[in-house]
Amino acid sequence: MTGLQGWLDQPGVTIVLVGALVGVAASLLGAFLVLRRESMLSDAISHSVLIGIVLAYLLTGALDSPLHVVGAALAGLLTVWLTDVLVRSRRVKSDAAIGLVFPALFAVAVLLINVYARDVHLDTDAVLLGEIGFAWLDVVRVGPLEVARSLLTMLVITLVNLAFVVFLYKELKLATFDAMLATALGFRPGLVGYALLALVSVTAVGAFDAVGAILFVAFVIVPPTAAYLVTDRLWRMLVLGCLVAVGSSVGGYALALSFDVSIGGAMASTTGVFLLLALIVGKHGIVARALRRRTPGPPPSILRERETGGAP
Amino acid sequence: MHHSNARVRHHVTPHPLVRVLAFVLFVTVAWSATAQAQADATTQPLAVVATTGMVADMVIEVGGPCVDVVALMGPGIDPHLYRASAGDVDRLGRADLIVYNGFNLEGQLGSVLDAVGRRTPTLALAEAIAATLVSEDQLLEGEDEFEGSTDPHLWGAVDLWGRGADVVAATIADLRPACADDVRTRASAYVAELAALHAWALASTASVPEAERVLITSHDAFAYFGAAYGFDVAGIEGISTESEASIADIRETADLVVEAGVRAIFIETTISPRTIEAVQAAVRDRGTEVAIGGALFGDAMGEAGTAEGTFVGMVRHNVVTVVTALGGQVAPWPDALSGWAEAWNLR
Amino acid sequence: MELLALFSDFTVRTVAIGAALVGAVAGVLGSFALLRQQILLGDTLSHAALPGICLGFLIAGSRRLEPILAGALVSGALAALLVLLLTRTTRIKTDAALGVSLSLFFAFGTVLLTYLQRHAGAAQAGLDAFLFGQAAALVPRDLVVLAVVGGASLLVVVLGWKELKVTTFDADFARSLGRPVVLIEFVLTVLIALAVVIGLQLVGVILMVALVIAPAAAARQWARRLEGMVVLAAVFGAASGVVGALVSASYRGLSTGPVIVLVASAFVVVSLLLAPERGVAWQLMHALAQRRSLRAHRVLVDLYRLAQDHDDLDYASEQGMLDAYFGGPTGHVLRRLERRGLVSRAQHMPEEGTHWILTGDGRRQARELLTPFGERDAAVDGATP
Amino acid sequence: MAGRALGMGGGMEPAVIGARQADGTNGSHEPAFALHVEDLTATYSGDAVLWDVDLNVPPGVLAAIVGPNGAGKSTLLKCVIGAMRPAAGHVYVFGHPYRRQRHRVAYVPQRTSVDWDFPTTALDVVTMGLYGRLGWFRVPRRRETDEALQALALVGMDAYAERQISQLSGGQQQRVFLARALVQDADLYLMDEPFAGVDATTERAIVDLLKDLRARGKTVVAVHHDLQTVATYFDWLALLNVRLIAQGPVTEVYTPEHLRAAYGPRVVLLGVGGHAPQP
Repeated sequence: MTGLQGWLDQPGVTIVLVGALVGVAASLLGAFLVLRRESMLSDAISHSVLIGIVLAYLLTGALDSPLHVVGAALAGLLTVWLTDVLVRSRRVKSDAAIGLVFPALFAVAVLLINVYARDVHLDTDAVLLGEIGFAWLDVVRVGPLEVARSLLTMLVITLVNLAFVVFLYKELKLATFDAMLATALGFRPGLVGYALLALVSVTAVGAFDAVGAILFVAFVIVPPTAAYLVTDRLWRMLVLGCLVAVGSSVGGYALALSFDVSIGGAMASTTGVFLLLALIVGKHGIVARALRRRTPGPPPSILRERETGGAP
Repeated sequence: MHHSNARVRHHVTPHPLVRVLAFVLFVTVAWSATAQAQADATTQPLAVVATTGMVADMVIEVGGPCVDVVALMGPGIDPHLYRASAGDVDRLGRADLIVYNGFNLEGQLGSVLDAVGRRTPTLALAEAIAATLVSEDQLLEGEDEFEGSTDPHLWGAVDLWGRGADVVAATIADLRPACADDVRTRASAYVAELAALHAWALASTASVPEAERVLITSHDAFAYFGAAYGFDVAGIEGISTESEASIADIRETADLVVEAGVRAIFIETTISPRTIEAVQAAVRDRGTEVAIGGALFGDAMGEAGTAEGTFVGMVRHNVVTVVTALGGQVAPWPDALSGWAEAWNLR
Repeated sequence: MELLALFSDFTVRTVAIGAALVGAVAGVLGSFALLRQQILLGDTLSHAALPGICLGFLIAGSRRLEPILAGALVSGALAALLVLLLTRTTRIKTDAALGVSLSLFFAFGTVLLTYLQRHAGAAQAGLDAFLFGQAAALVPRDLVVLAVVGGASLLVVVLGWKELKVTTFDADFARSLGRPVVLIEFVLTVLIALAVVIGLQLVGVILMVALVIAPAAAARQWARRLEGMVVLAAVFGAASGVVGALVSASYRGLSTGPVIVLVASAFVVVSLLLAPERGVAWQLMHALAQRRSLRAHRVLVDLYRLAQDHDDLDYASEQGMLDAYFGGPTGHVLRRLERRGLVSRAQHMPEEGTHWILTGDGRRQARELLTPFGERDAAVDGATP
Repeated sequence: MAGRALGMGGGMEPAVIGARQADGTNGSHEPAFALHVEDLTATYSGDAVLWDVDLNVPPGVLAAIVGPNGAGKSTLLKCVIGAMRPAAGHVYVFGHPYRRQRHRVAYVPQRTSVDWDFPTTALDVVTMGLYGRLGWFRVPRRRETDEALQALALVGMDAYAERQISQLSGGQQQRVFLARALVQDADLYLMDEPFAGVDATTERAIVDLLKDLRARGKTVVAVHHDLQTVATYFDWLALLNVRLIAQGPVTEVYTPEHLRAAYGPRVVLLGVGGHAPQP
């Protein structure tokens, strides 16, 4: 036990673990967002949860309460729902709907801070930029151990996301690939989609303390995108995405130390390094594609004769 | 103590690859390293991480050779908006003592530090000073309607700030009993210096004509300064710089400048000068002129290695700038601080 | 009245004019982005400005506006290029490419910010103001920059109007006409980046996104032609700027940027509700009317078919039976049809309930409904004795 | 079997009236219609895309739904499977609401409606057909994989089982979709444009497959856009243009008058009217 505590007392260990958990939790869900072409919803959600946090603060008067998570998750769902309403009205396209909803919610949140909490430490920067470097300072006691609060939060969120993806793997895959068939077979693709985005909102809240909104977006989108260039299997895309996230956390921390810069920023930037790698070595990357274009493709396959069926 | 900046640690940056390998090593041998660090802890100087330059300066002056001080928020860094770098985090992790200002000056870091204390001893200097005060009236409240927000810019009143020396001395003595006598001597010497500085500031500011005693800056960082030296103060932004200035803020400030016939307004080194320039333009439109009196050190001190990089030099700069711009006469520099002035080649 | 009085104030006027300039330019360029379904490019460009701001500062060594704006413009253009590269040469879709570009550029920007914080000393102070907006701090000198940059981009739009229009509507067609589509797309992207960059210091990153999208989306609801849409978007954008500035000036503590965005969003909401044909209110009424006439038509047809089944065109159907046949209450529909003279009540024995008969008009209309394309007249009539 | 089919949707026959009063079972144990659509009206933001459509497809036929672009053909299928809520009307599959008959229906969406870059294999796509049988949470196992492989073999695609789906040609992708429907072993197959964008060989293979399904007593309802082939591929036809123009055996419905009613007077047709199409 003292050995484990000794580990956890190292700031670097906690920081890398928190970063890795944020990355895994985010990229597990991100894989489906990328495949559903809803990547930018993560950006919208990560901004508009500010209003949930502000309202929770105004209701409770506390800067740190469980209501914040609830408020933020609800704000995330509100964003998704409003976007959905706009799209279904068929007056605006989905991308414009996203761009209309989250700045408005964000503006309301900023004005609420302006009017009701001018001198209170409830800043937009903290939400947008976060600070993983301080994660290890804030500890809670769990049995015999003292663990960083965000490590604990992110562990729970990661496990929930993992359970969601594992137990609903088949449903998520079908709803993402062919929502029409999912409907026909009685799976509720809309419901599955909302559950996915609710978890994205919760993960966003959990990730704020650690890396902030924009870097959270990097972890949602970039690792799955890099994996998407490398593999042709969904489960491998999920696993690879997680590996990229973990690698970015470790590598980003090392880079941040060597250049003495923001840890969260370096971690998110490192996901870009992996994407670059995927573009070069991936079988769907730029290099592979250029090579394929130069060498003539295989001749069109000759269809095999059917073995059964058909009228005699 | 006059060459205090020399002790601010310079870290060497090795090749990135070396750092990556070192990191892996660091993780694998993590706990044996902790044990090692604890073994030779008592013989080394106390590793202190201070947040702002003002706090760091106080610890350096009082701690002397007993401490090894690193300041996180260097010159030009707005503590309200500070972002940590990996090196800062590393330094925080290795610190034997963390000294910070408190009262939410450090934004996110402060709120985290408020909650800790198990791992590393912490001292919130401004809050500790506040605790020594007999009268609550000396503390200034934020303009917010929420309870309990205290203006954190305590160092503006040099006499108040001087009370911190004993607090710092007591804290260091607790952690390094061998240093106890040394730091107490240094603390009382520093208190005397600051008392002289305070008297000089009082004398200088007293020369500013009654009608000119209005101090307008980018944000509300000078309330304690104003209370101590008899200025009405107004900042365009609130106590924290986190919310942006509104049009009404600019207009009201401009109206105030015109009404009070203010002849100079001041930018701050940590804040974009645009709001002050906007006030200047608005005043010009109202038919009068207001000068920009210069840049004051509000939330951070000057560059390391310059006189303004010390607390004494920062106060000196602010007082000289304000007094000169508002038509006063700077008092002669006190003898008690002549040693300081010589060290920086100032006469 | 009071708001107008505010306009005589120097600061209010400066900010309002600046906001109007940014709003108008953003509205015009946003219209093209909206129609080309590239609207979130504005989001990406806004965030991608951060590393450019830092690099512009690093290279120039000062906080002067021009190098920083240039840096922001260059990094915005690079981000757009990355999006283009990812979508054109790999199977990555647009949304993911935008997200990748946005988050990576911004992440790199935060890295640069901390680097500057450590290494650039006091000079870097307030660099964030370029990103998070400081509308109230506009001075006349800024207005000149805004007017020159904004005017130049509008001039490009006017001069290249035909090319922009045809590329926006149908890029393939434009290509077939031999237009330099790639160049036009590039110019358009640079112009949007320019609008974003000049707007950043006014309203900040996130809110700049709204200023690109909202006026264009609101204008889209009213206009039928590109010309009208662009002009209207410019008007909406400018109006958002002016109204936002006036409103924020009248209450202490209201930041100008968010108020401008909320005003622009209000334009969208009102447009969505009220615009003719496209408006939600109009659509709801239309749908209601449709549903009502649909119900009426079906009751008519049901009556007609029941009459046919009984080989008696004057057959009186009992209302309860009609309810069952129709699958719901028909009383109010029948009463409405009665008012229009298409059905009439038949007096039967009182305890049996109301009976209804098709009038001559009603029969004609029912037959018309059953024979939408004329060809089946013969068939239907043939079946009628 | 064609004798069971109705005339022209005018709705005069007693059979229709009977169907309207009950739930489409026509009183007997075996339902009269594989697919029975009643008074179906569907709107997109107020504008009707389907208006008061009555469709009665008898069991055991190869039925085509034909009409011009925007005629509401795909919308009709969407309403059947519950992907779109109609403004009015009811749908019955073998005499019951669709929700209770899911296991008897296989649906083949338009090939272009999915993202073929999706990271998955042909075999995996076919296995998706069995998800309905598995229900929530249960995962496909060996048995499902074997069934999927057999279905792939039926369409001559078993050699491509492990191929990523974007590496398949359009025709091959359509075959994978058909295999996915086959593996469901349904009684009613709903297909949205099964012949769109496929090569001639695949088209012939699909036709053979459809006829095989008919021989096994299955019912197929396919949205089709090719007027030239409709009479040779299908034996039952519904002409749709927002309203139902006509429905019944191809021989009766595939007439110049009806086609003109559906497509307008300028439609040019080869071999219509004169000769009876081969079933």
